[in-house]
Amino acid sequence: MLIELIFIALSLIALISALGMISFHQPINSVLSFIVTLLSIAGLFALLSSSFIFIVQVIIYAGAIMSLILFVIMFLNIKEENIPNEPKKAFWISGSLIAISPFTILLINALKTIPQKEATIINGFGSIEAVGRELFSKWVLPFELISILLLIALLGAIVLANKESTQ
Amino acid sequence: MIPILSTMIFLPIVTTMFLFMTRSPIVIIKYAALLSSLIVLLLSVKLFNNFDATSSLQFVEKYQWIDKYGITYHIGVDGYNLMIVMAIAILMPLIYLTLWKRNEKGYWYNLLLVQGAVMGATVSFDLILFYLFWETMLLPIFFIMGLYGYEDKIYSTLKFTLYTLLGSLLMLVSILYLAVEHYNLTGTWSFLLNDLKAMPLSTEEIFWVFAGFIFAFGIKIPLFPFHTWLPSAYATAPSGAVVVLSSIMAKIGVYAIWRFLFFLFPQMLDSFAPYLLAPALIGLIYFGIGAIMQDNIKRMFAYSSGSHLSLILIGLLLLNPYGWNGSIYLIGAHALSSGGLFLMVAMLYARTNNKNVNELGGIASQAPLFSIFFVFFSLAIVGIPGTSGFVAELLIILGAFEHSMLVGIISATTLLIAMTFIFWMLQRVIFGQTQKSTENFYDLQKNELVALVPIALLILIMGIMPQPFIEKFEPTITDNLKSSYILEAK
Amino acid sequence: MIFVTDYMILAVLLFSIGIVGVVSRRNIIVLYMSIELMLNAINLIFVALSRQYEQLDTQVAALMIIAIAAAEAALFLAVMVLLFRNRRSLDANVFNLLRQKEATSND
Amino acid sequence: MTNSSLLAFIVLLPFASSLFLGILYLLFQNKIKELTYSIFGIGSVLTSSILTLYIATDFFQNENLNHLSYVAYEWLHIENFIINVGFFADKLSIVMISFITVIGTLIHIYAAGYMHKDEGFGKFFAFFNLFMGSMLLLVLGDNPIMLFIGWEGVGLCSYLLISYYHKDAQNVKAGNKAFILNRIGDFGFLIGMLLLFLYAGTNGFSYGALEANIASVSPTVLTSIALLLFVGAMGKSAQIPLYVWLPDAMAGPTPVSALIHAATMVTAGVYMVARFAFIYNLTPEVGIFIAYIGAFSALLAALIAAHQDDIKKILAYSTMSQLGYMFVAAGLGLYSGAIFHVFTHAFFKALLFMGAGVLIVAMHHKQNIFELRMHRSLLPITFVTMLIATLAISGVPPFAGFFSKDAIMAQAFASGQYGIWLITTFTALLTAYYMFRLFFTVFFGNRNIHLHEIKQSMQLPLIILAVGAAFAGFLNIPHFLGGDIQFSHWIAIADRAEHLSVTTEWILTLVNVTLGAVGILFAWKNFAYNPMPSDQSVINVVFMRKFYVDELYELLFVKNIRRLSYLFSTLIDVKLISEFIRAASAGYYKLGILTGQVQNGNVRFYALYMTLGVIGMSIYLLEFVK
Repeated sequence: MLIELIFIALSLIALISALGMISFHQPINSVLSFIVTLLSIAGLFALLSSSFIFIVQVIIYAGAIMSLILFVIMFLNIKEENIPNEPKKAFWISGSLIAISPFTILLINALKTIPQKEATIINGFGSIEAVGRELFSKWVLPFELISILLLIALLGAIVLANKESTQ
Repeated sequence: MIPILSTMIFLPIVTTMFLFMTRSPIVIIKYAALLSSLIVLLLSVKLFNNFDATSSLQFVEKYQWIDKYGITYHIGVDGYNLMIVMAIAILMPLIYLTLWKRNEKGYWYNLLLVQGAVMGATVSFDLILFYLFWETMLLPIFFIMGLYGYEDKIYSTLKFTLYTLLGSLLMLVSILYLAVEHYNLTGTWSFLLNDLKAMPLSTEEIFWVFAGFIFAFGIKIPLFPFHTWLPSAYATAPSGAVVVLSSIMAKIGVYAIWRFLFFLFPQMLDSFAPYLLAPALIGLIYFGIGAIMQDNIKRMFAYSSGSHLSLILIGLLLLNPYGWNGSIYLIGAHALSSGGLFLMVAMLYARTNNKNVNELGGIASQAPLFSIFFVFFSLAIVGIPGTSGFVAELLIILGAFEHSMLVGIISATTLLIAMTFIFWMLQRVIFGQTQKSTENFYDLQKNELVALVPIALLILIMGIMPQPFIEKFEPTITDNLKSSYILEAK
Repeated sequence: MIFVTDYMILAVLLFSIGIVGVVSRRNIIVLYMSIELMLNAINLIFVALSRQYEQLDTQVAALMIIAIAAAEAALFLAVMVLLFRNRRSLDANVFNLLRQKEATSND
Repeated sequence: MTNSSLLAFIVLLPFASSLFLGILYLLFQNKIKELTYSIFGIGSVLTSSILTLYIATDFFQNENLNHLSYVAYEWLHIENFIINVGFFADKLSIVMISFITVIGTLIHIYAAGYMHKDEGFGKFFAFFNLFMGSMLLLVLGDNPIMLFIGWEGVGLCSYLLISYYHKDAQNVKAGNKAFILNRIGDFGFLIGMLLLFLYAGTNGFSYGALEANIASVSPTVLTSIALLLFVGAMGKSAQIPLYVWLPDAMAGPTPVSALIHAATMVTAGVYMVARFAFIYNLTPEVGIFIAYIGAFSALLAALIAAHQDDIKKILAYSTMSQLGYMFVAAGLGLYSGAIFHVFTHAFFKALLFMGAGVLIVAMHHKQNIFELRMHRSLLPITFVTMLIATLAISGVPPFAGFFSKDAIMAQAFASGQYGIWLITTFTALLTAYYMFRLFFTVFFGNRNIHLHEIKQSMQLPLIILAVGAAFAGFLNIPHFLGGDIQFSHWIAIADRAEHLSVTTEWILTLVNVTLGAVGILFAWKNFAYNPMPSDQSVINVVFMRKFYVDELYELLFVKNIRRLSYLFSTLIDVKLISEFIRAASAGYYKLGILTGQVQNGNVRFYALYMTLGVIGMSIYLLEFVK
């Protein structure tokens, strides 16, 4: 019963904060709202008994990436005139929401065909050890490739930043 | 036995490839081009001698090419294309000779390629093979015109290319439709002319397939009113390309109507002929009159060429032996006379840098040899007795009168029309006082003379003794015509 | 009762909101975050699937996506800083260098 | 009978020599002596004429010999259309080629003197021989196609020779005009000929086969064939309305004029009508038409000639006038009379032109008769010979013209065509007037001027021709004068000759002679002493400008064809068809621009398009796929 309550609460928070993220005018508000979304999704991960993903989500996503974005927003010193003026924002958002509904309905209909299974918490499933074993036995090569990708992205970021400084 | 026809097609192409790979200097390219075309000429003479007038298709080479879709390498010569094969083989070496001063490698490569392609298109008996060569012969001309042409070359080249491409795409659609129908009918793929002919199609289907073909051929000829690419293309193109366009390619357009439309839909040609005859008759007069007021000598001959090709087409559409034989003969005759004339126009332009008829003149007193030949070829175009054109025009006009009085009279005006502008042109270009642009006009050089004399002699021989030439193709053509549906229906 | 599919339905809703954000907003930071939201929605589906079939493979995939998101974030921030320095704007409509140029000739 | 292949040689010799001379000229031009050119040029024609006379004697000696024919080779053979390069000579052709070759030879000899020191000497003789060859082919060909080839060849040579002095654009224009008008005639001729083949050629296309088959052709078709063939004759023989080239043809050297006007070319039309007598005998109404055309041409030409000042133009119009007489005869069925007039005319007209040529050379290339005026003792031979020729053309007995012309007018009267008779009789008066106007003006002056040297080769032919002009008429003495019209009997064409009583004939002849004398007296009075050119009154100007026919043709045909050409090539091609295609391509281009707007470079819109696609697919899946 508790799980149900937590699930409903988290999903409501996630949906509302996501809507907030796309609706706020100030980017800083959006970012803060999005952090809430990320955290509630992390909670949902935990409910799905994947503790490692939960930790990674909280630390890397909500923690590292979002704070980086916050930092950059602060750093850029964005003023009101730099923010795009969107007079018809509400119309666009509500219109898009309605327009996208067939897609959503289609997917939900599709999901309903999956066999029902109660989402109880399994101990040990998705623990660091289990995921670690999986990662370093079956998924070694993709893992290494991802690390190279990260390296390349890092270098790319440096090159871009460098270009800017030389101009 | 060497495969004569294949050698005639691929020798120039292989020569080009070899020269291109080895990056030969221009002198070697020139000699190699001349040599290869002379070998082709030699082979063609052998072919003409061995050609048996009584049997139809000869020198056949037939190999499976793409088995899965029944595409066959099938080439051969019969009475219909003999004249064009000979015209190509004779004209190409002479073109090389007169162009001896051009030093652009690309020009020579493309001319060699176009020689192979036109020869291939002329002798193909498989629709896909024909389409392949048909498209291939467009490309070298595109490059020659676009790269080495004169004023406004990009515009004219694009216009020409788009026109012809449009036509040939429609033809491709028609070819594929026929093949698919054949597949549905028999369960095997084939693009052979013999397999696709006389298919049980509905009238409406035939109409559309026919239209696709006629579009391609009509643009190439050109048939009125698909002709507006013609004057600008002729005016722009360098002389080699113009000779190929007018003397060879346009003829292949008419020949293709014969070969493909007549073979594929003998039952329909009879009912479609009047609808094609009308634009051809209009074209005959329209182009002829249009030529009168042209100041640009190349444009003038473009119109003149259009007028004569309309006459060739008329001969074909008359569907009687006189018209057909005259038409085939005119293909050869006009190839020679217009080839000679365009070569001379090129020489004229090389000497004076001027294409405006009004700014030329007095050449007769500066260069008698040049003038004699120029006047001779002009007269050959007009169809003076003693030249090959006269025989052909006589036959076509006779056929036209047999067809009907009206068609006869309109066709006979060809006697008058060509003359009006040719003689006015001669008066302004060759005779009269020397003008600024013709002050330093020098007479024919040795290489030019060597190129022009054979054409002139051939025109004379074909005019004075036509029967030995006509004998070669007359029996098959007359028999074909008689055995076909057309005459039986009458 | 809460079923695993309910998580997935939630994920789909979040994904749709992400799409709406991309399509209807002009602020590039919001655009970026909408894309991240869609990535997260997918992650949620992956993890739910992992729970559904009690296999860990999809969890690893979710991990990879997070790693890619990190790389993306690095690059995005670099690009955004660059763009903002050049144009002093966060408006996505300003950055339209890929648009069709005006016609020059008619032939 | 062994010599029928000689016919081929008669035709081929001039052709071969022409080719040879042409190549020689192109290779060496003036590095060869004129003598070499003359030897080949004259030699070939001389040989031809000797061969001709040799064959002619055969015909004289052998009464039963009606025709010779020789087939060289098959020229064309398609279905029924079997054309041989064959030569055919009956008495008609023999008469024609006799005077063609003989007078042709004389003109060649004359030309060797006239063209002395001309830079194109060799070329001239090449063209000259080609001209002779074409004319001989025209006469000797054994079917209408061969005739047509010669016919066109003659036209072509006239073009080449008229525009011989090609540096002056005017001369080239004259050549063009001659050829174009000839070709208009040929157009009609070709159509007529092909119709003849289609309707009567089933058993072959030689003259004999046609004659045998002609009765099966329906009268309407036959009438149109006869008319169309005559259109060719109008062009070649310079009759109304295609005559305007003839005076302009004087632009060529004088021997050319002599050759065109006397021996060859213009007589081809008359020959053709006589050759197709079997058609014209079946279509007498066309004959009447021809006769009227001839009569009016004769009158018109005489009226114009009486007001011209240029010696060659006067002679040119007199030719046209005499050709009119020939057509009157041919149209009324007196073919032998027409051919006889051709025959006599050849002598005196050649003589007149050559005499004029001598005058022109002697007076340093002046052509106006008032400027040519001199004392007759300066050129005695020319004076005497031209006097004979002038008397002959004026119809003064007993010179050649009298007999031939008188027979024609008698025939007009006898066939009941009094209108034609009146016109021709009046024209006879005019002829005497304008010819003696020329003669008196030129030879009755007092001036003693220094003359250019005249070569012997130019004088000699005059004398020979003068003999012919004086005595040729005796070959065909009419009955009422005690003769037996031997020529007409011998030539054996199917004439429709009408007979008159002897009294009537005497009266008609006396009228003619009297009128001729009146004309001569008029001329004497006005021009023997103190001649004056015509004044500039309106009527005279109209006559001098040839009734403005040239200008009318220019206005009606030339200008309109040029306008039409401009309309076709510039307006329709460029403005209409090309613009239409250009508009199509522009429309295509604009469509491209329009659809290109979608690619606005804004990433959000690309996402939007993608989303729209996804939504569309979703709706499709939800609604239509169950």
